[in-house]
Amino acid sequence: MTGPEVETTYREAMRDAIREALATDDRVIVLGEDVADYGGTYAVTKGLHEEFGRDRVRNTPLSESGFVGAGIGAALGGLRPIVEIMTVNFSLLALDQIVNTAATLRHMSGGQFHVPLVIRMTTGAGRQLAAQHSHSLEGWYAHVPGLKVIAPATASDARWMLPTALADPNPVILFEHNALYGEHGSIDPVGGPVDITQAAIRRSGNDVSIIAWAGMVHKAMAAAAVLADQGVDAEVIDLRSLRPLDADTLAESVARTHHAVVVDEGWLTAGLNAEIAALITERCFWTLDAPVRRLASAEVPIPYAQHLEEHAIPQVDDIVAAVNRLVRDGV
Amino acid sequence: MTGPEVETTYREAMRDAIREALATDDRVIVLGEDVADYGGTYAVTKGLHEEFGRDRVRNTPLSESGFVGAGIGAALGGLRPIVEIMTVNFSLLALDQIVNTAATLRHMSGGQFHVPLVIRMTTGAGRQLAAQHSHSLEGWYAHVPGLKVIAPATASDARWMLPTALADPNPVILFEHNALYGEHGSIDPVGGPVDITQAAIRRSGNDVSIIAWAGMVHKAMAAAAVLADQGVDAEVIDLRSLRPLDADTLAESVARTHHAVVVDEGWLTAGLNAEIAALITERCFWTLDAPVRRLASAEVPIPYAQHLEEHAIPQVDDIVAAVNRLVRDGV
Amino acid sequence: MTGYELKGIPAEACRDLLRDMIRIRVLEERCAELYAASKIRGFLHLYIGEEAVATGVMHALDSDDSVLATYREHGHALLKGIPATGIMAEMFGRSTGCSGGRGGSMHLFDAATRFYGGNAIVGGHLPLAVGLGLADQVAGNDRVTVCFFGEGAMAEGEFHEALNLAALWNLPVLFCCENNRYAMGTSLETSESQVDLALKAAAYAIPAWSVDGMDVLEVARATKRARSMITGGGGPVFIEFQTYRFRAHSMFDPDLYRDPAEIETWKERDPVVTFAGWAIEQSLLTGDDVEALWDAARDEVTAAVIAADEAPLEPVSSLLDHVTATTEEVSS
Amino acid sequence: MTGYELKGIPAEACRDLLRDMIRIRVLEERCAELYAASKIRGFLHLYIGEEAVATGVMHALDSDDSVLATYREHGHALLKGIPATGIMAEMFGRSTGCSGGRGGSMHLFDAATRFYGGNAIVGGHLPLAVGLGLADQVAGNDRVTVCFFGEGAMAEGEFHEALNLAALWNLPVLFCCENNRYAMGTSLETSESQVDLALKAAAYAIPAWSVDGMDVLEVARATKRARSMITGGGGPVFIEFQTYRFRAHSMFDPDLYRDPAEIETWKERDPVVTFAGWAIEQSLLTGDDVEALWDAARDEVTAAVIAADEAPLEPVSSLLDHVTATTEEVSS
Ligand SMILES: Cc1ncc(C[n+]2csc(CCOP(=O)(O)OP(=O)(O)O)c2C)c(N)n1
Ligand SMILES: Cc1ncc(C[n+]2csc(CCOP(=O)(O)OP(=O)(O)O)c2C)c(N)n1
Ligand SMILES: [Mg+2]
Ligand SMILES: [Mg+2]
Repeated sequence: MTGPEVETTYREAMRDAIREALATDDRVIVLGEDVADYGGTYAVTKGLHEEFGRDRVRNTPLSESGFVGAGIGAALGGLRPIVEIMTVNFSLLALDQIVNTAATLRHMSGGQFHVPLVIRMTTGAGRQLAAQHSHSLEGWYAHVPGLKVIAPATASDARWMLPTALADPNPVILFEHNALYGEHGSIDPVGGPVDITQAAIRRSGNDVSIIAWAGMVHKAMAAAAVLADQGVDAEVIDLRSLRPLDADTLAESVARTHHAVVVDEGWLTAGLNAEIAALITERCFWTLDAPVRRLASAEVPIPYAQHLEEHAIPQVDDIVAAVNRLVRDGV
Repeated sequence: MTGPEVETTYREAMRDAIREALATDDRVIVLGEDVADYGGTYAVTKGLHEEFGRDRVRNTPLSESGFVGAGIGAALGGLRPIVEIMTVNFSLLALDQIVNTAATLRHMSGGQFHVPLVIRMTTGAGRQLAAQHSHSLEGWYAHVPGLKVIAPATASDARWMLPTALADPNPVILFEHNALYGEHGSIDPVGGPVDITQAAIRRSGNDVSIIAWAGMVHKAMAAAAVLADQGVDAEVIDLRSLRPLDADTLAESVARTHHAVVVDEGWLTAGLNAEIAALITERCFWTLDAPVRRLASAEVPIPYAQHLEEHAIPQVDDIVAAVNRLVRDGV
Repeated sequence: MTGYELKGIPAEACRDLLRDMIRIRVLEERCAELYAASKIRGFLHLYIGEEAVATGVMHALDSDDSVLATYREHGHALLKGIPATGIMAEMFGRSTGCSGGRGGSMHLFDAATRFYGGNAIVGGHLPLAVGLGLADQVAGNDRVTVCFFGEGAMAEGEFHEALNLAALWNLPVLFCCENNRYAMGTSLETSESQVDLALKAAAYAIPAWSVDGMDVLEVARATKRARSMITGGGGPVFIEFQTYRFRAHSMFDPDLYRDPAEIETWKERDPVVTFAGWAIEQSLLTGDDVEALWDAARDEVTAAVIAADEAPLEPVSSLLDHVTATTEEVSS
Repeated sequence: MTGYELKGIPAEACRDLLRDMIRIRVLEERCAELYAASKIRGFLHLYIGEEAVATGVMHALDSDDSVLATYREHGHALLKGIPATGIMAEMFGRSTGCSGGRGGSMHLFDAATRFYGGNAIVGGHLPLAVGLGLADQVAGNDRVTVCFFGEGAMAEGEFHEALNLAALWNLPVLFCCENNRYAMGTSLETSESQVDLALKAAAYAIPAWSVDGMDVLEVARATKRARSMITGGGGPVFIEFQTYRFRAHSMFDPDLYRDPAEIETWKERDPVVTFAGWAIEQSLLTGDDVEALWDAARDEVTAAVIAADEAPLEPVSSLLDHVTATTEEVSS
């Protein structure tokens, strides 16, 4: 089912998705700090409490562990909660609930229970918010069996990944990159749930596979445009689903391009970038012309000063330079 | 300085290290749940409160975030706290304090503060403690700039890594594997702080490099013994330090053996195993005869039933089989 | 000595209460033996001495109420309606266990009777109880969610966050603190600056009181009262049950931190023994009746042990089952 | 209208209190302009309306006391003794900033004056305060650690865990709740089931009281009293200061959740304006004296802005500095 595309923003696409969920499924509630009157830290849920009432769009006190746990309990009890944690930085306070309860309940009960819960949170740096507000910890969540982890990078995915997540009987972590809310994009208003088992090839190319997700997809696309002018034809893969990973799409692409660059906004060491590099190497060892190149954030708590922050995070120029070195010099 | 070796256990070695720290440095205090009268969940601190008093070996209420944060504050205030979190499973409750405060304070204060804190915790599975008590999350901690992460695998390292950690002006996470406490080993009672910048080659070999840490070192050694009978000469590297990683030792070894197997008790996806595989591949792409083989736990919350748990975790036979396949068939 | 008083409790209910306390006692004692025999592994936490709490509370509930407990939950599971066979097989790690052998002693679960574990992160299940209460409130069920936890859990932040949420949202949740005075080896006095625990609930404007947890009749009465306040729309209630565990914290605990005399003093108030004695004294039951209850409990548990011992293991090929659910599984 | 009463506060102290409130006001208003001009970036939280709290508290402290605050901490930093130049340069991201440009508005730090941030995880710094208090207790210092936080932070588990620890260990910590009635857009009533905040401290057996946070003299007096209880060995104290922020939560907040009339009502109690008016009325100061204080504050802040604008950036090559410390660095 498709219709004429309409222009919107990532933020509004996300809001439309939530609105539709509230309108079409009584079991859906939205829970989180300042989701009601304030409209959500990033204004995603703005106005929804007026439409659906404060019981369904429900403010919580500052108590991440408490309200995430309450969301898990509510899911067990038959609701389909969409829990908003303002940012991934504060999700550390709720990690016990997510890892030790949401992710384990099904297995340790021998399959009796399931936890149909969506936890939304923003991620990423780039806005001079400094060390305690700039984490990119998607890789941690992607490590945990029992969870699914998705990260829409486009307005269209922001619109149509939530239905997928809500239809999933498991806890789904949905990462929204804080720099994307204002991004414009066209969406199909009567599209349908995104198939999150498939990574999206955002640009086809033959010389190198650039693998990214969330905010880095846009930098990878910009780098690919620059590279095209320089005679390098880059393929850009938007993972979209971080757990499970679509290893087949990655392997198929790299088998063609023989070169892979992973771009991760998180820290290098033991980040999701390492998994992708290892996975590709396992699948494409004999067809790779050079080791997978990993671009990630510098190993530093993200500093406030703009010039330092910029240098801490992979930028378009860094991607261009890394691809050139890889494709031309094999390193 | 070395003296005649004495036989002891990993547990006692750890206790001796703590005792020495308390006896020789007034600033050292031990903080944690049940470190006093109970003697520590794993009896590591047993008796120390009688020797040093309940102020220096101080029981805390169940409040992981609170007492880890208090440890950070006490370190800022001039003490050298050794904080015990019973197990890595409960450390999720304190992760905000560790990641957002302990690891960031120095950087975000522009180098004004430092946090000389040691956080000890047990890790690992294998004792039928099921999904909420069997995590191996060393890789998460190894991801975080600002922290150092160490994991003694032998009684000798248990004895002599704590002094290194206490001398370090940074927060150091010290992982003790729950299956090792009873392990016997000989230690040098007047040894000295371990150089944690160096991985330890526990067995030299020429055919394959097996990389492990903590509990898996012992399985790797057992596998190497079996492999030797089968004509495969394995080198076993005990990482000891998980952040920073000793990339040089790894690269030097793999450049010689052309084959590497990483053995990780944590889950496969985005685990520390992925970092090690990626790192080795970057350094040894042209000398590797086959992709780095990753052995890790099955992607499942660890089940209680013994036979299931055993199959969830890498065992000696799995290592032997993986090495054989790698060395003989290149996969 | 506890001064039992019948008050509103029907005489026939006394037999049921005693029966269930005895069933827990027998189950737990058998567990200890089976642990020593290596039939049960992992961590094992016994409820011996505290039977009046679970028993009194459970008897005051509706069968449709939801229950959450800690890792010291065999008794709660049994009284919620999980057959002893399912519990024992679980501890044996068998596929007939109530969690398919994947949970073990600390993770008994049963969807059918609404028994939500068996939770082994101290304090971690309190927010779950809040969520279950919220789901019931939204759905208009007049079910109550009952959450058991130890006094040690009250120092955790989750306790605070959960009580605040439950009170703010006026949820149908009964918080049952099993104050056995120790959290592993940490006494209440070193765990809480304010040892009057009911006072803590006042910080959330939650009605709260403290009850003799060795008196099964008082426990049942207090729970009934709380439950009717809750179903009447009064929001959450907190009850502190003062009790004591007669055994060590777990099978690994050498119990170095308690004065043996303290243990003996509490044993004089053994909830099973004293209640049986009183019931006989009051001619509510005869000595033979009581013996029959013990015999029946022993038979029940013995049958469970035999069944568990014969039960199959889950095939290793099923290791990765139940990590995530499929849509088909949950809609069937 | 606040009824100021001198009571024990020396007349000359009044001028100092007013001066410092004005300094904060001027600093904050300049920050708002500089944010609009994109000179300051990231999150910026202003303290306008709440100046009496930081001012009254700081004046009651010893210079050796330790202070921790939230992301709304420019005023606290200034009064603790960080020069306006260091604060402004920090917000400009310059190397002369009090955190070398790495912290920004939310992370002002100063080892010399024992100012421990500038903490941006709500509630996260309360356990730190406990630890600093512990270190002082162990060392036998008679310093007090003062920890500021908003009423919103009281819903976090860390609040609960920190108060319990501080009370259990009888630590020299003063907990200062800046109750400005909102946590971002969440009103106190939707944040806490029990809105009488001092009652919460009772759950930890901590002495607690509530103070008019718009009355700088009351704030100073209450703090003095608390400080002397603490240094007398009485353990932690909790004070709730009732105040209000006149501006939005941060520069991103459209402030949709408050009734403008409510804001206006509180503005009538502007702590700077009312205190200046009262001081003139009482002939403690003349109108010219007050003008001079404003002028001096403007000069101070203007000089800081000019210096910040001219200050160098940290070189990019220093990006990885200060991630971990070396032994040499910390012993030098
Ligand atoms: C978060 C967390 N920290 C520590 C533990 C280890 N632990 C298990 S039980 C226990 C004591 C709990 O005491 P209490 O809540 O009083 O319950 P009781 O065992 O007395 O029934 C501790 C510390 C845990 N399971 N979870
Ligand atoms: C743990 C955590 N959750 C959420 C946030 C986002 N946040 C920043 S300030 C704030 C409101 C805090 O309110 P309060 O404690 O009353 O302090 P105030 O801002 O009113 O001074 C929130 C929700 C955060 N920084 N940390
Ligand atoms: Mg207890
Ligand atoms: Mg506030």
